[in-house]
Amino acid sequence: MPPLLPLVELEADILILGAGGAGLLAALHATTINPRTKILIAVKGLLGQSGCTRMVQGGYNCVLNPNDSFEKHFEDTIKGGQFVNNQDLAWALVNDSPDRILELENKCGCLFDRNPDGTIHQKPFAGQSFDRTVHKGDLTGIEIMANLRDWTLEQENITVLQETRGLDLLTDTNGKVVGALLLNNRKGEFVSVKAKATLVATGGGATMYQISSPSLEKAGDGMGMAFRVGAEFIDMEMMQFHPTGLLVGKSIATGGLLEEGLRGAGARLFNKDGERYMERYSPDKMERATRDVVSRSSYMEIMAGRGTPSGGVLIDATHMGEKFLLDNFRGMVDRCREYGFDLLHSRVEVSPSAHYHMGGIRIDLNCKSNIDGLFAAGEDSGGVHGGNRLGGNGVADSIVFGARAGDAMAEYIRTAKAPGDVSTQARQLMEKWLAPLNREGGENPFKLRDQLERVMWRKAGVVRNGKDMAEAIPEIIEIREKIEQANGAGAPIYNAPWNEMINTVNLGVCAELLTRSAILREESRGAHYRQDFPEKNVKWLKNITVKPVNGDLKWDTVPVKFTRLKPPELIEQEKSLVH
Amino acid sequence: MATYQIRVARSGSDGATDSFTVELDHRMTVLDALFLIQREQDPTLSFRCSCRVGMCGTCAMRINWQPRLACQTRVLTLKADTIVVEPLAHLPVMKDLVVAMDPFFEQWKRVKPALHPDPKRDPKKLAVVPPTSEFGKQAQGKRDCITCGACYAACGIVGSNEEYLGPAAINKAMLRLMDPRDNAVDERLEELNDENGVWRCHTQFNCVAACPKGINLTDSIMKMKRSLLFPKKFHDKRNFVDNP
Amino acid sequence: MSARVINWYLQRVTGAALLFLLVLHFWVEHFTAEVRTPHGLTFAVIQQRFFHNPWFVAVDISFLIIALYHGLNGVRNIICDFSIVTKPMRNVVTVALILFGLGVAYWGIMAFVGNEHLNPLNPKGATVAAAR
Amino acid sequence: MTSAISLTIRKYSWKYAGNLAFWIQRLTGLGLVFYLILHVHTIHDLRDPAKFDAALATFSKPFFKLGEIFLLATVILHAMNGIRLTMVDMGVGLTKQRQVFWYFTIGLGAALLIAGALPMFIYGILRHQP
Repeated sequence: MPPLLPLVELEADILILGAGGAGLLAALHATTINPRTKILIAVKGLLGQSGCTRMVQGGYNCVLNPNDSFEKHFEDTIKGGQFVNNQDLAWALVNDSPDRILELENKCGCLFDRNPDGTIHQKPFAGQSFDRTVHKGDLTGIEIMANLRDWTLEQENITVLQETRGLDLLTDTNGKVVGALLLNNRKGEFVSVKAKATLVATGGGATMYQISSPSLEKAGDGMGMAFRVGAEFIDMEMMQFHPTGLLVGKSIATGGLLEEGLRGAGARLFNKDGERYMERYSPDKMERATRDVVSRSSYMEIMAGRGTPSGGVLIDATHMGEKFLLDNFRGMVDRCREYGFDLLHSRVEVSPSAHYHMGGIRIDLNCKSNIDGLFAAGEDSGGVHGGNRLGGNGVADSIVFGARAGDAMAEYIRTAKAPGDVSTQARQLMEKWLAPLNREGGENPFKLRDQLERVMWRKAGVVRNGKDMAEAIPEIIEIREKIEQANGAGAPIYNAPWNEMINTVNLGVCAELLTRSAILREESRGAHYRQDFPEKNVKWLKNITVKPVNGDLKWDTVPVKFTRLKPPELIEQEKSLVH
Repeated sequence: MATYQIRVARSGSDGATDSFTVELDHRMTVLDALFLIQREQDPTLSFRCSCRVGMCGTCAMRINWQPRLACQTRVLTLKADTIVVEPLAHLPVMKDLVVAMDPFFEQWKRVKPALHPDPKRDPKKLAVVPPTSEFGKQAQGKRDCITCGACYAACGIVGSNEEYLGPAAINKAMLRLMDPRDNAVDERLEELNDENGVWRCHTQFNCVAACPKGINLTDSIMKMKRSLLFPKKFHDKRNFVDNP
Repeated sequence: MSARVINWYLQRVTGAALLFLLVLHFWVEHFTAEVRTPHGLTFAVIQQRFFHNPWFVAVDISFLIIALYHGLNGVRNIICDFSIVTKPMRNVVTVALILFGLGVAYWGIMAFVGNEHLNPLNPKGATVAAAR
Repeated sequence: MTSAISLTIRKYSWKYAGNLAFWIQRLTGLGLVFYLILHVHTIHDLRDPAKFDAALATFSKPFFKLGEIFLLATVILHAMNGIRLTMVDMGVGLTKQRQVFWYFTIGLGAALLIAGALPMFIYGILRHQP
């Protein structure tokens, strides 16, 4: 007889899964609208100290300067996203972000870096026509999350379950989401929460790759859960790779980022033969080319056998001088030093590193998914960034759409009916998740996760082709089947193998959706690069959407609606038609 | 590659440690050692870690007696073949190296860590804070706190008096008190001026030695002690903001 | 300003004062001409001083009071460092230390005040002084 | 028992300079309070000149002179550390607190102790005439 863990039943108006920027902003906004809203937040790690908003280095893009304009920011975002963004969402991002920065500063107490005269400082960032990135040194995320956390701590209407992860969403007979089943790792108990509205904001699935930059507990949980209740996904093939993830041998720190600004300031990339290979790939822009181009070039060098023995390339910043580096990139110099690299006097090994999932749950302007009662925000949602995300738009996305979700949920719960009983369903799901805890023998979840990461890195990574990806599909499916039989035996509290098993289940979902989407998109656009289709194709100004229907995947391609900006190639095409 | 003996404190019996032998290269950290142990030798080992690059502050633990971030402690720099890894002191152990941060945050909450915006300010305007102003200067390095709890675990006073605010909370209170946008001056001053507030600090500097972010916490505490001689000045702090 | 700030501040001020007084004390009890005799410091020397320069007593008594304040405030700090000393207990400790301090101060002051041997008007005391 | 002691030591991680200074200040402070009370007790004997002189005679014996040197050491440690603490309170030398402790409190304190203790040792102990 397997040991049954206790099931704690809770009730709330709003359930928020994930407490990064999106989750906490949603709580903030819902509380502002009605301070008596009962909000329950489940965090996988410690409140405010886990997730990826915490790890933001660069900054937050917003239009504050009178010489800048929403139109310019919007245009940069759309051009960066290679015109497959949802333009309404992108416009909302651009439009809301200045208000949110005011809110972060004046309501939550963040203090971003200032100019000598005391006004806010905005730094330049790649791919932008104006200096509009608000930042706090190179640790912007800590400032945002620490202050949001402090705000949350003082709210009486908000209950926070720390080290509690979502397992599955609960639905009523109509398929409406009415809460979630959670696992409290701290107490070793299941928690079923009945809620009128549920927000998934747990972050994307970039950790499905061998070399990745996000925090470790991030595992596409929200997408996995939403997939299991039938949510629709968009742009799943779009995975951004950051060109300069630190390569620290076998250390877990591998993939941790060296800031983009380093290349912007003139750092050079070399292969193992000392060749400045960017000359071959992007002779005019060299290392200052966009993230996708540099990542791809580095990856190709490595794959062609011109990488270092441990599979990376070398970044060289020595020519900029000790003083310049210490003045401007102290954080990066220190980070290198922590792992025994000397950025000041020698070359440092870097590699492309999976960074941000542009795709995700398809949402509308109010962050509603296709399923009633289910909201998504932040990296869990897709469509805002299209084919490529600009540096500094990521945290803006989380904050802006977190807030929108908060507003929308506060409105939604006003009319929503109180959900019925969910304990039977919760108990069924609980038994499913309990199985690995009581299993004897079975697969090693750590090994399966490694296997998944390797498959994804080799076959559906920076540079893709149809043949490799077709090969990857059965491997992913095999891993997904095996992981269901994995061994998570041990104590019910802080059980690493059990949690890794759950992570891998969710990552498996993301991986399969990503790979299948990538096979469909027969062109190269933004972060998605196909060796067999290396050109951009005007026919592919479409989004690929997918949703599970009766145990099968229903694929669709939706033409992009150009509500505000048309791509130049389309304008050309129309011109030639007229003539 | 070199062989290290890692002695990890295990919950269960009191003070018991388990010894593991791991092979680590010269770039690897204590966190890597723990991951290797968890993956290959003993999956029941528990520890906390989120970002693994020194930003989240969840992997603080006592490494060879000193509170440190495991992800920032290269084994090579410890200059020892045997590494003793224990949970942070002064905090209840949940399992193995995982401690409950609740006592730390209970104190943190006492100083009202959130901004209590001044209703007289225009919320549509950003505060003007020249980096050369007093707040600007203090905010420079002191905002970097990642609430890892290393200072709390290093402080000798916390060891004998769990009601003491602790260095991190006082540092936070100082930043809020200096903040021109903030209004909760009296409440915070009351907590700081409590018998178990700033007055418990006896400048041991353990917090300064332990802080992985290099924040001079003793300096913050001393500033607060001195400021309490003239607490009125916090009410006048809005003077350097051109935003009525 | 609360009592705690004043206590903290006075602890520093009295510390500085004690430093000065201590040096003075050492000097007059060990190094002045009067005491650099084979007998060293004796009752007679003290009596002489007392009769000729009453400031000696004034300084000695203030030294005593400052030192007691500094010392007992320090003891109170040590006791309050332990959380087992709750708020009501702290008040008891404070009162007890004040009473103890007053007792010691009284004991010390009584060495000079109301001491018949140090009273110039007392023929017995004066005789001893004249005998030296 | 040993584990309890070692746990306590670890808890108060004495190896930091500031922590060592803290314990020095505590212990010397308590010692000086104790001495102060004894001292007041002796002074009170001024009410009985014979008893007072007898006490002073006892205190001029070499053993007590040695004790006096010890007292001097305690006073110097407490005072030098007190000066250091006051500097810390004023925000002076906060970033160099280890150096201030070792060079100022301990170094200069030792020099002062030798300067003060030497005459006491020579006149009070070596050339002591009963």
